[in-house]
Amino acid sequence: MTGLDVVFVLVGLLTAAGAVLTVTSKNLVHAALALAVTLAGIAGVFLVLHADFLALVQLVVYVGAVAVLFLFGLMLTRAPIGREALDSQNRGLALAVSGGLFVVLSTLIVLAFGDVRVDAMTGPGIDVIGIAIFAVWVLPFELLSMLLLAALIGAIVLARREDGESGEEAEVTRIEVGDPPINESDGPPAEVAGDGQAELPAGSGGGGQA
Amino acid sequence: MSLIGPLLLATFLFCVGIYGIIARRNAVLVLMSVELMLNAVNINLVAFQNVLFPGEEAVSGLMFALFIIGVAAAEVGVGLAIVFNMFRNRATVNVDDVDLMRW
Amino acid sequence: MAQTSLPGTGLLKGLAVTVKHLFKRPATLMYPYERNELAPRTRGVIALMDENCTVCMLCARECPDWCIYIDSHKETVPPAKEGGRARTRNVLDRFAIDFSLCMYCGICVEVCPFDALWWSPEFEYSEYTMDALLHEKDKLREWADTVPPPPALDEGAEAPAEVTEAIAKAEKELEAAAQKEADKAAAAEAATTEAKAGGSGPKKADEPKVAAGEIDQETYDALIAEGKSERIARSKAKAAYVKKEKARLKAEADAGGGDAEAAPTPKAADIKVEAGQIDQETYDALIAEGKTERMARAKAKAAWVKKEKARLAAEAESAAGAGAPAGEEAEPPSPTDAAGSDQAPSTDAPAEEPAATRKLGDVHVEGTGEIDQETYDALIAEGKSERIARAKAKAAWVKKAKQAKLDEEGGA
Amino acid sequence: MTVLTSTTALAQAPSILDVGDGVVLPILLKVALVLGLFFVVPLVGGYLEHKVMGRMQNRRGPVEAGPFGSLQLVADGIKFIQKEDIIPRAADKPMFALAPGLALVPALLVFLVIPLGPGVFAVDLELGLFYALAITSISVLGILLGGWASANKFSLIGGLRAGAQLIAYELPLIITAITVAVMAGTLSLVGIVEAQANFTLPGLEGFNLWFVFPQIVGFAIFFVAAMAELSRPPFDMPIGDSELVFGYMTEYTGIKFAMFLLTEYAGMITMSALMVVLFLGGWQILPGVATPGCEGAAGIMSCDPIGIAISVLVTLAKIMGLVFLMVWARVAYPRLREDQLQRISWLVLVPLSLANLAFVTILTVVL
Repeated sequence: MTGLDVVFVLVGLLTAAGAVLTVTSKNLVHAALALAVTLAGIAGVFLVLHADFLALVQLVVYVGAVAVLFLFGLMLTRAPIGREALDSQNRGLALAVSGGLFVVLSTLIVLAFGDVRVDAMTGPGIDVIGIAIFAVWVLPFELLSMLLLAALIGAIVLARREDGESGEEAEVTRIEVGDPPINESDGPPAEVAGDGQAELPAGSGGGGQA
Repeated sequence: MSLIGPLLLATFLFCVGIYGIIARRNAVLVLMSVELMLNAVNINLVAFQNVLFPGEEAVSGLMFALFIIGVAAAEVGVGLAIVFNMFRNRATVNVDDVDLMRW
Repeated sequence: MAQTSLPGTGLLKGLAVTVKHLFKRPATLMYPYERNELAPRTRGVIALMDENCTVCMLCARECPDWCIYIDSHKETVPPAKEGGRARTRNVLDRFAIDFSLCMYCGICVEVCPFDALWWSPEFEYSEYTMDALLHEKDKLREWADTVPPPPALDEGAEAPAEVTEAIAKAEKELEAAAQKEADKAAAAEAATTEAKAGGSGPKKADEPKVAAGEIDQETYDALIAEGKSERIARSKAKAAYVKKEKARLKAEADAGGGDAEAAPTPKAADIKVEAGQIDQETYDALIAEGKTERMARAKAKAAWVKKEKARLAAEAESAAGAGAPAGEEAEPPSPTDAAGSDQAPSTDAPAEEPAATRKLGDVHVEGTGEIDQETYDALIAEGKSERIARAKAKAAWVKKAKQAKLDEEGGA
Repeated sequence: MTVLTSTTALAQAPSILDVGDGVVLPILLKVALVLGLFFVVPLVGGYLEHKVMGRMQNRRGPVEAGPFGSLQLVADGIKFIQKEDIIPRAADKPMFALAPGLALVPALLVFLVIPLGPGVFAVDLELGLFYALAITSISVLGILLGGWASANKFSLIGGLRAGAQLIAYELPLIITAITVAVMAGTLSLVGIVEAQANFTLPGLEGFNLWFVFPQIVGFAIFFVAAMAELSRPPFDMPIGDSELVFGYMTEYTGIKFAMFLLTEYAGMITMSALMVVLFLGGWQILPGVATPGCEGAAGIMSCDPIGIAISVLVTLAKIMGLVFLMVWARVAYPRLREDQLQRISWLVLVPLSLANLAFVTILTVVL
């Protein structure tokens, strides 16, 4: 056990705890925060492994941007809170699969790399990384740029609200308080102000929407 | 330091990610679990970079990790956009409820 | 205005404006250390000159916040002349303004028909409790000392109506006085010398004022010092001048006669002093008490005037013997003095208190709406309406209470 | 190309605080330096803001606490500590308590790499510039979290606005910083200062220039983006007291609120310090002027104590100058609208900074 080992164990425990919280938390925002802790912990792991450039990239991209994006997503989607709403029924299955996988993989890893040690870790300098990116890996790098651009455009197109589309979600958002409407089973009642008059002659009683 | 630590941590994170993907219903949480798995892979890549190219100018492990981070960012962007779209159209972000091929 | 300019010049203009102000002198007044010169009618606090109040209740009715409380009772004034009709007048018992309710609209000051309410620019009367913001009559009277004179009239402005009237009246009386003077010149000679020997104000006798429209400077100054408005002071001073002349002539005419020309107007200062000086002692005491400079100065002035008056009165009394002081005695002690006497620590004015017989109006009784049940029942039995009966019963209670208090004092 | 291996995560230039052979003493000294910077310089900046803003508005600013009101912020701090710490009933209590700290710690950590003079820094990282930008990007989490945890719609909207704003303006900020790094050929903050001391334009050899002269556009972009990053007026839509009460800080009281405020002031100092290092020649007095008492490269390195003191004072003066500029902009300009804010970033600053980057890169390669 060197000093690095101790630091790694501490950071690793923090990371693992964050990961567990991420997938078990009952509150969405807590889950996102736990994810941010996990990602920051992974940045710490990178630091321990002498990949400090990568650690900073991890901070900027994951903690600074992705975690914030997730928080945005959670705050904008108004999901209900609580274990039943967040978890599906196959928790046991998930536990079995992941637990089994962990046992198998960790056994294999210990058997294969149990005695490998890296004691003279010297992370590459930023100049080495720069040269590697723009000389050896320039083609994948450019491809990645194209991918990011495409993702940017795609995300905007997907998430963009068309003209006149605004406010439509209000119709289908149900507030589940008190007695349900009579025609609940037929689908969401089309009781939109102004729309109701057009519905009456049709006489379909609210089955038209959706 | 020992290599086994980072590898075990990576395995653990990966399995936690799998658990999350299977057990969670909320699409955003599923995306988070995917991120966990991708990061687990990154830890592996960086760890092996130190084993395979110590003190050399070859940085393939770091490059892979960098690219994964980039791809993951793109994935989150598009994934969240899809989730927003789903929420707008279906008023839900539960992956169980989105089982129609068309609507 | 279509301006074609380079983009960004607006931004630079904004920066220029702000940086210009960076080097200007700050407009801040370092308030607790230095004070602003406030306009004479600044809405700081409402002052009451209760001697002017006739309990007409206009202010209390017009007050949008209902923050003025007035209690009063009626009093019968004996007929001025033999065989005349006895008159009743309202005597103010309580006048209070709740400044925690007041919204400083100034309507009460506007509607007051007798100039009893004034704006004073004093504003530092914040309190730690809301109750303390209820200013009673005495406190409101104190504020009256701080009312500054109004700004002077514009150059060439028409004189106010009351001033011109007063001038006309004074001229007429002067003529009459001159007539009288001529008639009784001989008798006057003797009286003047006697008065001079007593030492009661050599100045008074030495100044035969005959110029028309002249004002009595002493009265004027005293009134201004008391916080009266310039206009009122001027007209009153004129009246005072006329009256003074008359009094002087009369005194000259009948040396010891108790004619009791004694006026119902409390303001007419029979004994006059040169105002404008301040009583340093009072001033220092008030400053030490933490009063503002302005208030201290005003009160000190008033205190000085009062002291002088007291001194002169004492002198006159001792000089004129038993018969003479009827004039002074008949004069009801002006409420100004009554209100101020507890404030100003002028201890050397003993001549006044014992000289004046205490009357009902001088006694203050704290009433909280009690009614005199006996009166009430009697009035109800007489068929009066409930409201009237209650009001009268209340007044009766106050009167009784005052009488009781007075008796108690007399007994003690 | 020479072999460029370097042991990373280690300091490039030695700090003057690396005294003796021990480990503990330098660390203690460095912690003291960082904490001292963190708690004192923002107070000075805040005092400057109070005074300048007051005088620009024909007021006096603070006058009572301390000589010329200079202890006003200290008094404020004491007052904040005394205040009741109110947590709304509906708030998510742990998150609510965590958020100010999450916003504050990154602001503290940035001071680690800021060089005030030759050797006057805690550590000179090879990735110093990247580190500073990465650390500052974390504080958005704290703000977003604070806005959400308050269980108040004003707070939530304020937090969302802050998140959107910080992400939008981080882009031009980083791109402009990259531009400077391209010109300097290093990411180390000390290295950038040194590069500026040796920088000349082709054709003007022997005529030293700071990066602000060829990079005036970059400086403007960085300045605007920095103000937006800090939510300083006129970019204070996340706080927007006329619409959002006080944005994400609405529900915060007492010491937690003070922590948010300290974050803002510390952010002003760090961003100004970054601008000083990136564009204004660090601790160099004037372009081409060697600091008295110093020798070495361009006359700004390896100084005696007097030279170090002069250098630190020069840096602090420049920082305060930039803080003054920020305050000036705050007084002069009204708050923008939210859509204008996003438009400025995405449609003006980002394209401009990208063009600037391309231009500078091409010139650097060609020349």
